[in-house]
Amino acid sequence: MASYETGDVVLTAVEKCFGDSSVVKGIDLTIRKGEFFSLLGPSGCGKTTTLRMIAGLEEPTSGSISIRGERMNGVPINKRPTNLVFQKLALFPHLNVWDNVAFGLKLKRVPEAEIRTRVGEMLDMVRLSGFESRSIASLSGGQQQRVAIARAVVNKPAVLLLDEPLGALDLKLQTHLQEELRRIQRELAMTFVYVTHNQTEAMAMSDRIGVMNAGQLEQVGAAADLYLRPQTEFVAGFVGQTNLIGGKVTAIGETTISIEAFGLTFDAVRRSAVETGQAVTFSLRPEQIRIAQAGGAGIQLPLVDATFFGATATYRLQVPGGTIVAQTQGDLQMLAPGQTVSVSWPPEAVVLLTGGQS
Amino acid sequence: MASYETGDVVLTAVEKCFGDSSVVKGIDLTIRKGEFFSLLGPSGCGKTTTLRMIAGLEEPTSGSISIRGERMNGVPINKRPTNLVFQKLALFPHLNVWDNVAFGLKLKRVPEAEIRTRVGEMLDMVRLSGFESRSIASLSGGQQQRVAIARAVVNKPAVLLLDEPLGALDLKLQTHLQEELRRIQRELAMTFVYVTHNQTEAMAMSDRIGVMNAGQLEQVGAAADLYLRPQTEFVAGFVGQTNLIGGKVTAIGETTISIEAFGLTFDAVRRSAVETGQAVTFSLRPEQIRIAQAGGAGIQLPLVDATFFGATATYRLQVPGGTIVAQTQGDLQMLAPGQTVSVSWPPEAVVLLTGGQS
Amino acid sequence: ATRISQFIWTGAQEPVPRKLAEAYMKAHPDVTIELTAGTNAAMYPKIKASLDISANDPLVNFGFFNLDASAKGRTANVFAPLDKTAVPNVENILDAYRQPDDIGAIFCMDVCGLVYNTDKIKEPPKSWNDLFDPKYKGKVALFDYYWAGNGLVALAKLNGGSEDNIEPGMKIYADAAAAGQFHSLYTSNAQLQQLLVSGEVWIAPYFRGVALPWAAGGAPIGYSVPTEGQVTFPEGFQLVRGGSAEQTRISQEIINLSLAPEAVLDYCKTASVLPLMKNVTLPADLAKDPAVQPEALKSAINLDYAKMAANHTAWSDQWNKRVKVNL
Amino acid sequence: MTGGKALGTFRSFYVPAMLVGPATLIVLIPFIASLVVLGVYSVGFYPGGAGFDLGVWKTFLSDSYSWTVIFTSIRLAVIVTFFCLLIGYPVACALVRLDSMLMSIIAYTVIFSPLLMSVVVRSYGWLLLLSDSGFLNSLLGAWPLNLGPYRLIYNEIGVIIALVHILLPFAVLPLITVLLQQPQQLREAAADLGASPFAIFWKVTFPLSLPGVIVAAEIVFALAVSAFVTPAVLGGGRVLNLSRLVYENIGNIEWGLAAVQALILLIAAVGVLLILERFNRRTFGEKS
Amino acid sequence: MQARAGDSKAAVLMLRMVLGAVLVFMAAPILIVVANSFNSSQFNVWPPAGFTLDWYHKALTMPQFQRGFVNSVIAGVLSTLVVLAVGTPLAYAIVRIKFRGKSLLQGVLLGPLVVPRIAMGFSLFVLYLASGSGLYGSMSGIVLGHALLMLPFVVSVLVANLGEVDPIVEEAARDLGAGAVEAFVRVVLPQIRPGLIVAGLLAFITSFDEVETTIFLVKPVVNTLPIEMYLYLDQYQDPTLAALSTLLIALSMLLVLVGLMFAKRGSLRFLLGGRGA
Ligand SMILES: Nc1ncnc2c1ncn2[C@@H]1O[C@H](COP(=O)(O)OP(=O)(O)OP(=O)(O)O)[C@@H](O)[C@H]1O
Ligand SMILES: Nc1ncnc2c1ncn2[C@@H]1O[C@H](COP(=O)(O)OP(=O)(O)OP(=O)(O)O)[C@@H](O)[C@H]1O
Ligand SMILES: [Mg+2]
Ligand SMILES: [Mg+2]
Repeated sequence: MASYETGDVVLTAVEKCFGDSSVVKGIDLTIRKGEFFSLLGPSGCGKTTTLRMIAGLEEPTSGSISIRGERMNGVPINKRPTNLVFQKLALFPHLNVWDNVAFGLKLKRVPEAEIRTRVGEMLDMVRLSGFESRSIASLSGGQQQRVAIARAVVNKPAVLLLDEPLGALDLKLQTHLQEELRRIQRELAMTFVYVTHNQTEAMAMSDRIGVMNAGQLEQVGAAADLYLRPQTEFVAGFVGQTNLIGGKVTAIGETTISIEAFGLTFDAVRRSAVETGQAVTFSLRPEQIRIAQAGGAGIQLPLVDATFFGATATYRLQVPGGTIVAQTQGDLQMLAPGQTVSVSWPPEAVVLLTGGQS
Repeated sequence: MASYETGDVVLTAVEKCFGDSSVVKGIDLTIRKGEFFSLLGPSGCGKTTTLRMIAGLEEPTSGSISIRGERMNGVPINKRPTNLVFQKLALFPHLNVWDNVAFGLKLKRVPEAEIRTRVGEMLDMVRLSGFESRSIASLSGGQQQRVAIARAVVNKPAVLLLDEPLGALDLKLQTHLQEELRRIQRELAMTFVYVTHNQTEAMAMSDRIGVMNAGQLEQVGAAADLYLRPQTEFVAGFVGQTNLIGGKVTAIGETTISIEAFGLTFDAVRRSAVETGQAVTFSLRPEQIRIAQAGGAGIQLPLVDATFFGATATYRLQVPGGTIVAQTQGDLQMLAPGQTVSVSWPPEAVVLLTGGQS
Repeated sequence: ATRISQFIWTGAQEPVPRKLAEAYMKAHPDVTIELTAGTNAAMYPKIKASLDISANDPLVNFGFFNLDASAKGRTANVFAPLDKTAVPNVENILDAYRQPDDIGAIFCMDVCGLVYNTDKIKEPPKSWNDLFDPKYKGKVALFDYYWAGNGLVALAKLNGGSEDNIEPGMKIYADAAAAGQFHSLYTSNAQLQQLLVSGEVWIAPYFRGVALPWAAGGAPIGYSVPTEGQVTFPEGFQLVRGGSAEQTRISQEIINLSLAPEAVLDYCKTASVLPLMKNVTLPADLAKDPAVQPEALKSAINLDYAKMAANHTAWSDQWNKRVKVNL
Repeated sequence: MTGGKALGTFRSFYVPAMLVGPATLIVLIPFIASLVVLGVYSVGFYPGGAGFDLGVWKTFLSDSYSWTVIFTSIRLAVIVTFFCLLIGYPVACALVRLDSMLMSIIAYTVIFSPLLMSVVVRSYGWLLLLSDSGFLNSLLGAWPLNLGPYRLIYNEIGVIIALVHILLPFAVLPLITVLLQQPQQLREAAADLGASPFAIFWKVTFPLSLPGVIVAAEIVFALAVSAFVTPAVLGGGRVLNLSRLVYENIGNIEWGLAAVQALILLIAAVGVLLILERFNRRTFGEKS
Repeated sequence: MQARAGDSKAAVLMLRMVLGAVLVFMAAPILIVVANSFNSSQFNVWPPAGFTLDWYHKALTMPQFQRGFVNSVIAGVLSTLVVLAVGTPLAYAIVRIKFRGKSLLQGVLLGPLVVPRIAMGFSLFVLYLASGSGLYGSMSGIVLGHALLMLPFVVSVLVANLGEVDPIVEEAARDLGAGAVEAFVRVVLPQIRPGLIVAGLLAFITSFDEVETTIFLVKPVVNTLPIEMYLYLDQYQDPTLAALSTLLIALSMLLVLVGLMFAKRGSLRFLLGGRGA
């Protein structure tokens, strides 16, 4: 399971309890050297706890953690080749911006001149040049978050742990920092473990993503894997928006199968073994649903609701027994709720879910 | 400018300096009763400061603020009909979850039984039932943020001020809470002033949005206004991703004009007065750019880079002197960088920017 | 070289012993005398405790003690007898004050009479009974602590009691306390001075040696000798047990030098105390003082400090319970 | 978040030992040893003592007068602690709001100067202020009040006034430090939720400053209960407390009795302090 | 006055008034003593009989006061340093670490505060002599005795302060490569600066003011100033000690002034630091 040859950070059966509530419930995970690995999961699922265990801030209740083949249990925090960007920032209130960022380098007795360049570059990267001597308390929320990022990244650790580092930043800064982090990671061949609740971000940046739920890893894979081939309802529902639809297999063809759901029958690509008559759940992504003026090809469905998001818009469509959501992009003119529209999707868009219910 | 009849929260020439750095530089703004108003802007632009001035936590250096027609300057914080969800949370460490949420109600001497139901409902809404007696320190980041929301919302103030209230939550919870907040706001006809750095969120929820930049309001309007008709480069660039392209007007037709940019000539809808030969900047949204296999209708451009975001994917295309970004959605198969593709966009997608450079 | 540790009293009692010690050290370069200035109250317990711990390493070799501490030390076996041959000057001590076995050389004394504010009381008080005179109600102060011992016994003696029966004295104090006769109890010289000078207190029993310098400095304070007699307060040298033979020898030598007439006179003048030596006569100016007239001294009340030391705890307990509680 | 294990390796035996060790070695062990000395002396084991004997304990504890003294000591200390906190808290609040150099220097030196002069010298000031014919009584006695004179010195009132005077700095300082450390945000949040300044104080500022209040209470109580010079000088003999008895008995070479009284004072006072500590832990146990 | 969030004008006014009243209360007896230090009468007559600086001359020139002052400063500084050095780790252990016997330790810690000073002095005296350590009458003996009396103050104050420091910043320092001690020194210590200053101040003043225990521990060469004052007072009742007290107050005022200058901004708040305001 854990391949020690390629594994940079390896968690084996790691569990963590606080008192008698079990927060991380047995995680096995191998993160490869130089990989950008994201942990994605809902609030309270144990992401921060997992990261803190890797950093050494929390001792696992059981199980072991190793980094670069060395067992880490019991190794003091400051002897681990990791740095953490704290979710709660944990900036030093008594030091100014510069001294916060220079903290780790000074501890390592990096020469003064090098500290100056590295901290300067880092503040440039997080766009806080000019804020060097500001006190932490006088910074805005986003500025504080950027200091926290700079403080960890400037040390160029072998493994960088980031706990929702971009949560308080606007999209532009997010994009900028995502690119910068990506660049640094590649240049220095660092391993990143990145915690986020933002699946778009996770998918854009990561080599692989682990989806956590209630203390367990549900699925690990590349972005497209998770998005296009989720194994569980939870993953399908959590990684991007989706329509989870219950139906029945009515016929099995050469490359496609027929499915009946909410009174309609339609085709899907045949991927896993199913039998006629079997009850199945499948996922249909909103952006796969095409909408056209009524009377076109496809199913005719009434439009219940429309929301404009800028680049995209979502439409809620009435189906027998509920609604499904479709997403379009680039609409310069929105369709008005109330009318009936033609709806269609390609058979490949229908993904049968194989994993457990959750 | 400020119409006091309809204005629920009116800011007139509000300025704020810290020491000698001017942070809010003269804001005039009328927020209507029952409106969901969002303040959108980059990190450090003064959003939190503006909100804190409305709440009374910060006294404006000059200018006046009135709520429901009453001048608020000098009115103590606790006498204002506002409640604030703090960006830095500011939960009471000596109280448990329940007591944090019940704090405001107890102060108002709401009957015990009503406190019980209201706090219970609120914890339900933020999905923290069962956490009532947990200490704040033992909560995850997202859980703390939800307590902060509940603590303010439970008071049902006339004006609710929210400072990035959903930043630490995953998309599902965000969507849930967005809906709940929207519902509460409508039911109680409350006025919301909502600070966020997330334009998708702002656009989905708000009646109107104010875009702030460096202490000033750049543009105020409904989501579609801002997105489709940005007045300044800053707004165009900040509210969603866009390609800002400099060009020259070459010809003026009946309903369209011709523009030359990076060696190509194309049409745009004629909206404002322009002259032939005038240098212009225009915005072209990535999602308006259609991409097809090379050889189709449109311009032929080389594909530099492709990123998968789940529901959407972005492509970077080479143009003379730079790149432009296109966004597609629902791609089940990505195009590979290196090849040349056919690119096209509707003339309506080209938006001339009229406002100042920024 | 031999180290000698000598205990002296602070203040006016300091200069003469210092002078003598310096002279001695000059004459005997191999001897160092270390002088420790302090009060009996603070020093005696330390000396006693140190002897308990190491019997052969006393904190001081000899020093200056009042008769109260002398009596306590005698019962507790703290002090050693002086060798008459080494300290021939003990022979000159008045017989009445010569100590049994020559444990200590009690060579001078202070006396205790009535101290009063001369602005408030024009006619000098005459009797110990004035302390209980209703016209001074609330204007009388007493010394807490020692006074529990010697004031109590003195009053008992005047009223038919003795060291074995202090009840007559105790009763008078208890009744007066309950009647509100006493303003307060004081614990230090400074406090009494403040009380008297400010007029808060008009009259109090106290030492002549303390009160005279106040009066000499111009304070509105007078000292008067009660007709029943002053209470004596003898003081002198004690040799502490446990020193080496050499230390004992030198200590006794210094004691002997200190008992020389000139030394005693010098001491008595600087410290405002009365000599108890056969071979010392007071200079004329001092001799005129009514307090030191032979009749006054003859009628003075001498107390049996040995008995008092034995009963001290029980009395102070009673004092607390019957007098202080009722103040 | 409690620092799960910033102190990771600190779970071992050695780390607490290293942290506690120096203090234990050079301070606590001598202290415990001196307690042992007192304990041994109190049961008659001292050179020249009678050997093992609980007599002193029995006699002292069976005497109702002893109990009066014990209760006087504790009552006095409780009253002094109460007033020190009552006065000290607003003073600390005012001090942390001082922003002028001059005022700070004045306030600070005034509050500390009592500690720099001997109680006997200070009592002279009190004598002039509080005595029957002192400043205060002449003020009260003057027209139009025509009150008094009141006995304000050489009794328990005098002792309380003087002890509050001298112990106030010990109450103010710990309070200042906790007030300075409180994050402002929390008071802002309370105000925003509708709390009046009064409510902010009682619901946020005060509860958050409780550790400091308790420390102040502990220090003041302990110093008040064991004080003896001030009660002796300003009590005019009317205020009997246990420390005073200890003082007398050491002077009288009653080692056993002095030791018994010292230990009883220790036990009684530690009892009161433990109640305070318990309260401290109950309020803040959850926090860390 | 610097207002803080949630201050009402009335409350601030009231605080000012309370402070004013308390300062008057605190200063009143002191001022009388100060005035008396210039009193030409040697027996404390009030109102002062005339003006003189004799008592100052006496206070400044008496060798025992000079020596006592030096001894007191040495004892105060050393014992403060010792007690801070051993008390800080102890307080840290109490706040941050779970270990066996902690409650017992906390109980014992309160002890030296409560045992009557004189009994402490007596038993330490017995211990010093009985242990044959030569501590009796030595500066080390005084320093140790004072450290013992002060430890409870110092630890209580520091415990209350450390409780306010968020452990997460220490975690951050550790994560950035600081060893346990380094993290403490670089991150925790600066944040408890007010506590350290206050604890140190209390400790120093306690030492500088201590008579009852000290008197059992000293020999003349190491007599501290309060001991010398105590002994002087036993014999002389003139205003010399009033002058000496006034000098000490003036000196401490000067020290505060220097402290405030050093802290740049002119207030106690800045001297002590802190993050609340
Ligand atoms: N007390 C202060 N002293 C000095 N400058 C301050 C202070 N508070 C805020 N600022 C500065 O004012 C600017 C605006 O701060 P504000 O908190 O309003 O930003 P914001 O728009 O909320 O940003 P963010 O999205 O990062 O939270 C920032 O540059 C910040 O550094
Ligand atoms: N010290 C603690 N004591 C008890 N429970 C705790 C403690 N710390 C965390 N928890 C609980 O453990 C669970 C996981 O917490 P964790 O901080 O790892 O969540 P998370 O996945 O990071 O969530 P978020 O996205 O909201 O930050 C939460 O339910 C939290 O309440
Ligand atoms: Mg988290
Ligand atoms: Mg902000």
